Amino acid sequence: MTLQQTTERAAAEPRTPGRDPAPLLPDRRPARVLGTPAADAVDPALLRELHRHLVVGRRFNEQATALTRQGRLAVYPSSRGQEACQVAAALALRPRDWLFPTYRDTLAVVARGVDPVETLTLLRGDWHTGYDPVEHRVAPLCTPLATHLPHAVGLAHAARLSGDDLVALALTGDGGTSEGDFHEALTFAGVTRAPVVFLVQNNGYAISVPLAKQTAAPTLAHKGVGYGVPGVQVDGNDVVAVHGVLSAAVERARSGGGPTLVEALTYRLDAHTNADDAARYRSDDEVERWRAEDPVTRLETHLRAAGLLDEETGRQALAAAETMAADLRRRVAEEPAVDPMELFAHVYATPTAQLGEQRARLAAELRAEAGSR
Amino acid sequence: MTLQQTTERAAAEPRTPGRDPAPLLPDRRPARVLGTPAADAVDPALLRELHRHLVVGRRFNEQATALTRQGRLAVYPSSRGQEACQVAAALALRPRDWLFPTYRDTLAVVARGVDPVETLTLLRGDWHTGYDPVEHRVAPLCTPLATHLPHAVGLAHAARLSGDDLVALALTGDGGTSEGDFHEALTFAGVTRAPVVFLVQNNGYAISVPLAKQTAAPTLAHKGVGYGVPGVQVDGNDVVAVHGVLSAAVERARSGGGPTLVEALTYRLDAHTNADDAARYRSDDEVERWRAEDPVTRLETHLRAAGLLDEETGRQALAAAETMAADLRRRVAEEPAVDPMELFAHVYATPTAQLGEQRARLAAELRAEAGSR
Amino acid sequence: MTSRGTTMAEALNTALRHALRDDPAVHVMGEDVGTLGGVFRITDGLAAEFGDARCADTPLAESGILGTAVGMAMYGLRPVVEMQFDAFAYPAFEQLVSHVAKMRNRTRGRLPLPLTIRVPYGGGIGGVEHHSDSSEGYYLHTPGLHVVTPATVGDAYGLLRRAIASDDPVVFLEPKRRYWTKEDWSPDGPAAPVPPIGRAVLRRPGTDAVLITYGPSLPVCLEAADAAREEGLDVGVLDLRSLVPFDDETVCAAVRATGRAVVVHEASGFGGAGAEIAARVGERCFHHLEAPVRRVTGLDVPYPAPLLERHHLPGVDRVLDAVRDLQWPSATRARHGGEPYAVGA
Amino acid sequence: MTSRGTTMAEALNTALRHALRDDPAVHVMGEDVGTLGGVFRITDGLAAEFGDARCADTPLAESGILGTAVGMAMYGLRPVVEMQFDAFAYPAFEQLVSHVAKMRNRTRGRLPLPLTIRVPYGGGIGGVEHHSDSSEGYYLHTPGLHVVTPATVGDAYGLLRRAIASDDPVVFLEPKRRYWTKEDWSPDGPAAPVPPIGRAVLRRPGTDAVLITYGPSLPVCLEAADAAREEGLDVGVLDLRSLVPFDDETVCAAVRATGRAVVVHEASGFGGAGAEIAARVGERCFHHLEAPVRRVTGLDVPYPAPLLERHHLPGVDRVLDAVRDLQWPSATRARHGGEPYAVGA
Ligand SMILES: Cc1ncc(C[n+]2csc(CCOP(=O)(O)OP(=O)(O)O)c2C)c(N)n1
Ligand SMILES: Cc1ncc(C[n+]2csc(CCOP(=O)(O)OP(=O)(O)O)c2C)c(N)n1
Ligand SMILES: [Mg+2]
Ligand SMILES: [Mg+2]
Repeated sequence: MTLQQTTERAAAEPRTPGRDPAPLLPDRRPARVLGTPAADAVDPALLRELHRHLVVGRRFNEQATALTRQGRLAVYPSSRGQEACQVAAALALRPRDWLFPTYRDTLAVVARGVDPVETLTLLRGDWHTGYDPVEHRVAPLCTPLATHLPHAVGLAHAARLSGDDLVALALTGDGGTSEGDFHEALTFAGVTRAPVVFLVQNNGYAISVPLAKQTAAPTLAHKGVGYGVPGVQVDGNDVVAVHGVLSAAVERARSGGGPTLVEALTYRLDAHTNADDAARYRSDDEVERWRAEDPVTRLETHLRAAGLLDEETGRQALAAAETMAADLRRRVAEEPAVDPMELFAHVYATPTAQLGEQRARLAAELRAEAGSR
Repeated sequence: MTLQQTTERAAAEPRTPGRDPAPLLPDRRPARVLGTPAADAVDPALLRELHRHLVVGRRFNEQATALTRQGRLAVYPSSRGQEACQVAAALALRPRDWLFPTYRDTLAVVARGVDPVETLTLLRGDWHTGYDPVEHRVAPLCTPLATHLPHAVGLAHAARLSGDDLVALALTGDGGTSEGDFHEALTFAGVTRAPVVFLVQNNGYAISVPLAKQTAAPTLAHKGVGYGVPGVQVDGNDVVAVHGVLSAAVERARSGGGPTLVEALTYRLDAHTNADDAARYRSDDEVERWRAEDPVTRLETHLRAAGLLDEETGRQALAAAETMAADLRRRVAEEPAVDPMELFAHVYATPTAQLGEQRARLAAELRAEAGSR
Repeated sequence: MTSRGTTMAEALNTALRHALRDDPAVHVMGEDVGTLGGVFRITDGLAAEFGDARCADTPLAESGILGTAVGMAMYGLRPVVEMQFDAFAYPAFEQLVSHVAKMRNRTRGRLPLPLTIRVPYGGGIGGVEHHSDSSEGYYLHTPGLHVVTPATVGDAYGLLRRAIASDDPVVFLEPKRRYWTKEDWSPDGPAAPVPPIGRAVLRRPGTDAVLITYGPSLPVCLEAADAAREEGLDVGVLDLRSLVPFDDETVCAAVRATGRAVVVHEASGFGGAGAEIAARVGERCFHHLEAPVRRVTGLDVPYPAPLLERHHLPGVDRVLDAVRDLQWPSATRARHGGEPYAVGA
Repeated sequence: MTSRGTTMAEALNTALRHALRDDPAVHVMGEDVGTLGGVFRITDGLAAEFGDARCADTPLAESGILGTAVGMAMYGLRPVVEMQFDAFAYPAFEQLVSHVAKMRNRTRGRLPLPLTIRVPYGGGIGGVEHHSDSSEGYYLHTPGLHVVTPATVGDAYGLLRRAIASDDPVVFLEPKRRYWTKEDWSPDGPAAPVPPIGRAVLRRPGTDAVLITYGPSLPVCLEAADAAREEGLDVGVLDLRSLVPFDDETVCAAVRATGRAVVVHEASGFGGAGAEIAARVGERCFHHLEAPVRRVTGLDVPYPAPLLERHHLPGVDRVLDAVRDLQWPSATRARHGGEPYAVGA
């Protein structure tokens, strides 16, 4: 007997009548605005703001990478090429919302208003998290992949339970979607209908591993249906589209509409980090093809065509970028202040007696060291 | 701007052209055979074999539960009501295939030909796994939920790499699909296209937690698309349908067609285990509604209508069930033989010196104990 | 132990009820904790009384449960997570080690996590595999976590209240085979309040040696001390109550007073809590020791099937043997002599 | 260390190459191990030479990687899994503890798992958080696993070959900060073959005290021994090479010969490997000890940021201080006296 035969069915009613999957499935093509008639309807002020952030963001990526070459940063996972996602993520949120970034999302954190130097603390090596997560409503840059996604769900859920209408936006890469924590976070989000939005920046690679070795899913946005979470795909190098999709998802979540899974198709133009050798796993050709889709250029092309990018606006954006970069260079050049005694300060609310002993021992060592200098 | 606007798109080509999701999505209704015209086309010999296994299986569940009341088994997670899934899973496989059961799937293991008493070792308490997994090609009954699913993928993948055309069939409950290991197993299966079939016995509850608190997915079969794995839903109390769907999936896997995720809609008529109090979380009404869908009765109704269940056949099936039950009662009544020295035998290929010391110590204790008796 | 009285399960239930009542930030969550009241009924009635948002059934995904609780704690709630059994907390290990234990530290104290993770642990209940692990060794080696385990009904209540009120994450290990032990205790009774987490307590004084233990092994040690008394040895019993913070002061005082110590726990010996205890005692009380610190622990084998577990668990006889082996002056020296070595170590 | 010679990374790469060449059952798998050759290049060139089925890039899911490898081993292959960094093995903890460690035992020896799990571990490379954990304490407390860690280039090759050939699951901990250390070793050289897993080796004899260590701390101990020599103390250095099985014989012989021991490792002290070592030595060598066994370990804090890690890690000075504290007869007694206590313990 074959499967064919068994699919004939008479009065069979499904025993667990499911919801309609259709609204959960992504459209056949990723959402785009730039280069479509919809672009003309977008508020010019928003376009200029996005543009300024893109220009500053690009400069931030370049400056941070340069700082690794000078040994001022230990490592930098650049988001060059992904600036549209970074900027859109930050700008889609209101001040009371929370952002949950990964190690690659320093730019989103900066665009949200966190001091760039504090954002780079992790990569500079003076401490783990440099900024105050509560003040900025930005979770620590997360390194263990996908582990911050359930945090975003929990925070959003807690806020909702408390009658607080904030939204959590959690970022992950394409590789991160394979981790069990992605699955569990989406499962919890679907069940609790927490006000959380997941943005997958699908840059095609997890370090060296291309998407085709990562998953056989039609698209990453298709993963949503398995959790009852709508999946949306967007052109990740079209900053207006990403901003629009995310803003809609964020406001939907805020108004009780539940979570959304957004997949943005993008590309990192730099290597995984400055320590990586991308030539081992991808061709110059491929990089060139994606350079042609540069998110900064694409917005500028539109702005010019629409007559929205006069010389003065362009100059101002570049000037803001240079000011940021100069400030970064200057401040990162200073030796970061570290205090070895801080090692013991934040392990527990009150240090244990054991830590007290260890602290005293280290203090003695440091005194001895100072004395022998 | 709204999401609406952004979905207008001009020449946008998706950057990662995905596969067509349509063939991966389950049909709107679960597959059924009994009560449909397709039932008439099924080989009567197969129907009689399924029937005999169902009758024996039902008896097995009842007998095992009775043994817990007599204190002969420490615990028994009954599959009463789920016998169609259990039997179909075992019979869909060829001898060289592998079965990966959970704690609830003792009956599938017995139906595959493993000695019932050896199958119950875990629940009787003399050791963990009682049967030889390699001889029977049945993995140990797995308790940590979903953790055996990647094992099935790995074994199937290894076989395929070795040019061996066996298939692995892995069983899980509805609750188990929320675990990260489910996600990771399906991800690996999709990418490797390993010859593995996943059967989710959706009995509506994970202990006390109903499916609606477990996931917001339209159906569990919809989870497949997120992994590029086709999802199929089947009426889990229709043994012919489950057998048909599984056989088709198994043979598709064998012939290089890749993995399948099958969701069978069923119900456990007993409590989670004999230690559980199901009245705390479900109504008698609900149980009654499902009793009306009893898989044994449903096949018998069909067989009778089709004139395939004469008195003799029915008698023989019952006799086989009684023989099995009597054998089980008799053998489980014997005190199981345990050897404390075996504690040290299988920790490593060669016991460490430390284990040698501990072994000697225990031997001395046992000698002292024997001496003082 | 009387047939009247309160069980540890009831005391824990009461502690949760009072915590939910006293602080709206407290949220209980886990598998089957709502409608069912938990497989051990520790959360019985809480969902009915406080609603299913305050005592919530979660999907079956431990990493997701703990990760979601982390996010809730980041928002300012005080989640109390139930892991259904010891071994089923392992899927949440990464969340525990890489986030729960480190969040306060990573953020320079700006994101403390007031989280309690309740884990029924240990054996002796005839459970099938994966239902009887003693996992405290993993947790106590993870800086940033407090690791607490009550051994009495009163402590179960008091320490759980302390854990939930703590601004640090606490792994709260409940000795599951003690759940149904009754003691003469009531939450309204005049019992002495339980001191802050981190203090051990001498359950029984003794001048000749001290048994250092915690959680499920306390009754075993008390019984062994009784038996030793019959052999003419006055053996004290120390209940650690918390492994982190560790109460060096009380432990060292007890060891120095007697010069002889045996550490007793169910977990496998190699690299277990007993190793740390013996090592610390060796470091800090070296010149007071009359004999090596002995360990009586579970064997270094995977937790055995029910019919074999009694050979694995430290029982009264093994503790007594270890006491006899503490190199007594020949008058009191017991029958077992020779090179000292530990069962399960 | 010469600028010519072989690095530990190269030796590990050669071991994998030879294992793949000699046994078709061997399969290397993990994140980025194929095309990229691993983030530390330990698998460099293997996919090109043996094909991407024998050296396979996997999806990014550590529990899935290890779980899949378990299934492959059940079929009869010999998977060699790479975990990209120490902390990224935690998602696989449940698979490791509940299956890898137990499968042989659960099945009465019928399903042994010949699996090697390579984990680059430890600090000292200026890594961001979660990239410098010393996780051996979790593994060694899990019966059923072997836990091996090479400290030299020759051992890296020899022990990895032994691990892959073993019918038991081996957690193979690679001291990542030693990856680029060159030594005068070649796979074709006349070097003595590495003995079976489970044997410690005295890297340097010494009559006054012994430093017991492993993996990344070996060079620190050797340097400390040199420095101690200048202070007139003849200190030996013992490299454990494997934590499970533990070589009591060699350890006890070294301790008994000197009466003084210091245990050195990077992991946090509380409940770490050093606790077990100190406890065992205390139990087995009690009457030979002239001073308490001292531990010099990482602090009991989450692994610090790069600019602070030197204060966390056991350095030469701390080891030397501990040696000086070993209650020498007054002639050789060093400046630091007082009640003994351990850094990081
Ligand atoms: C749990 C875990 N496993 C492994 C790693 C090591 N690692 C860091 S980044 C990375 C690739 C991530 O790829 P993706 O999610 O696509 O993000 P991208 O780097 O492309 O932004 C890996 C494997 C990690 N950080 N966490
Ligand atoms: C990792 C893990 N977490 C929790 C448990 C405890 N537990 C045993 S069965 C069960 C419910 C499983 O539900 P489901 O997957 O639907 O299977 P069913 O029992 O209904 O057959 C739970 C929570 C477990 N065995 N493993
Ligand atoms: Mg990526
Ligand atoms: Mg179920």
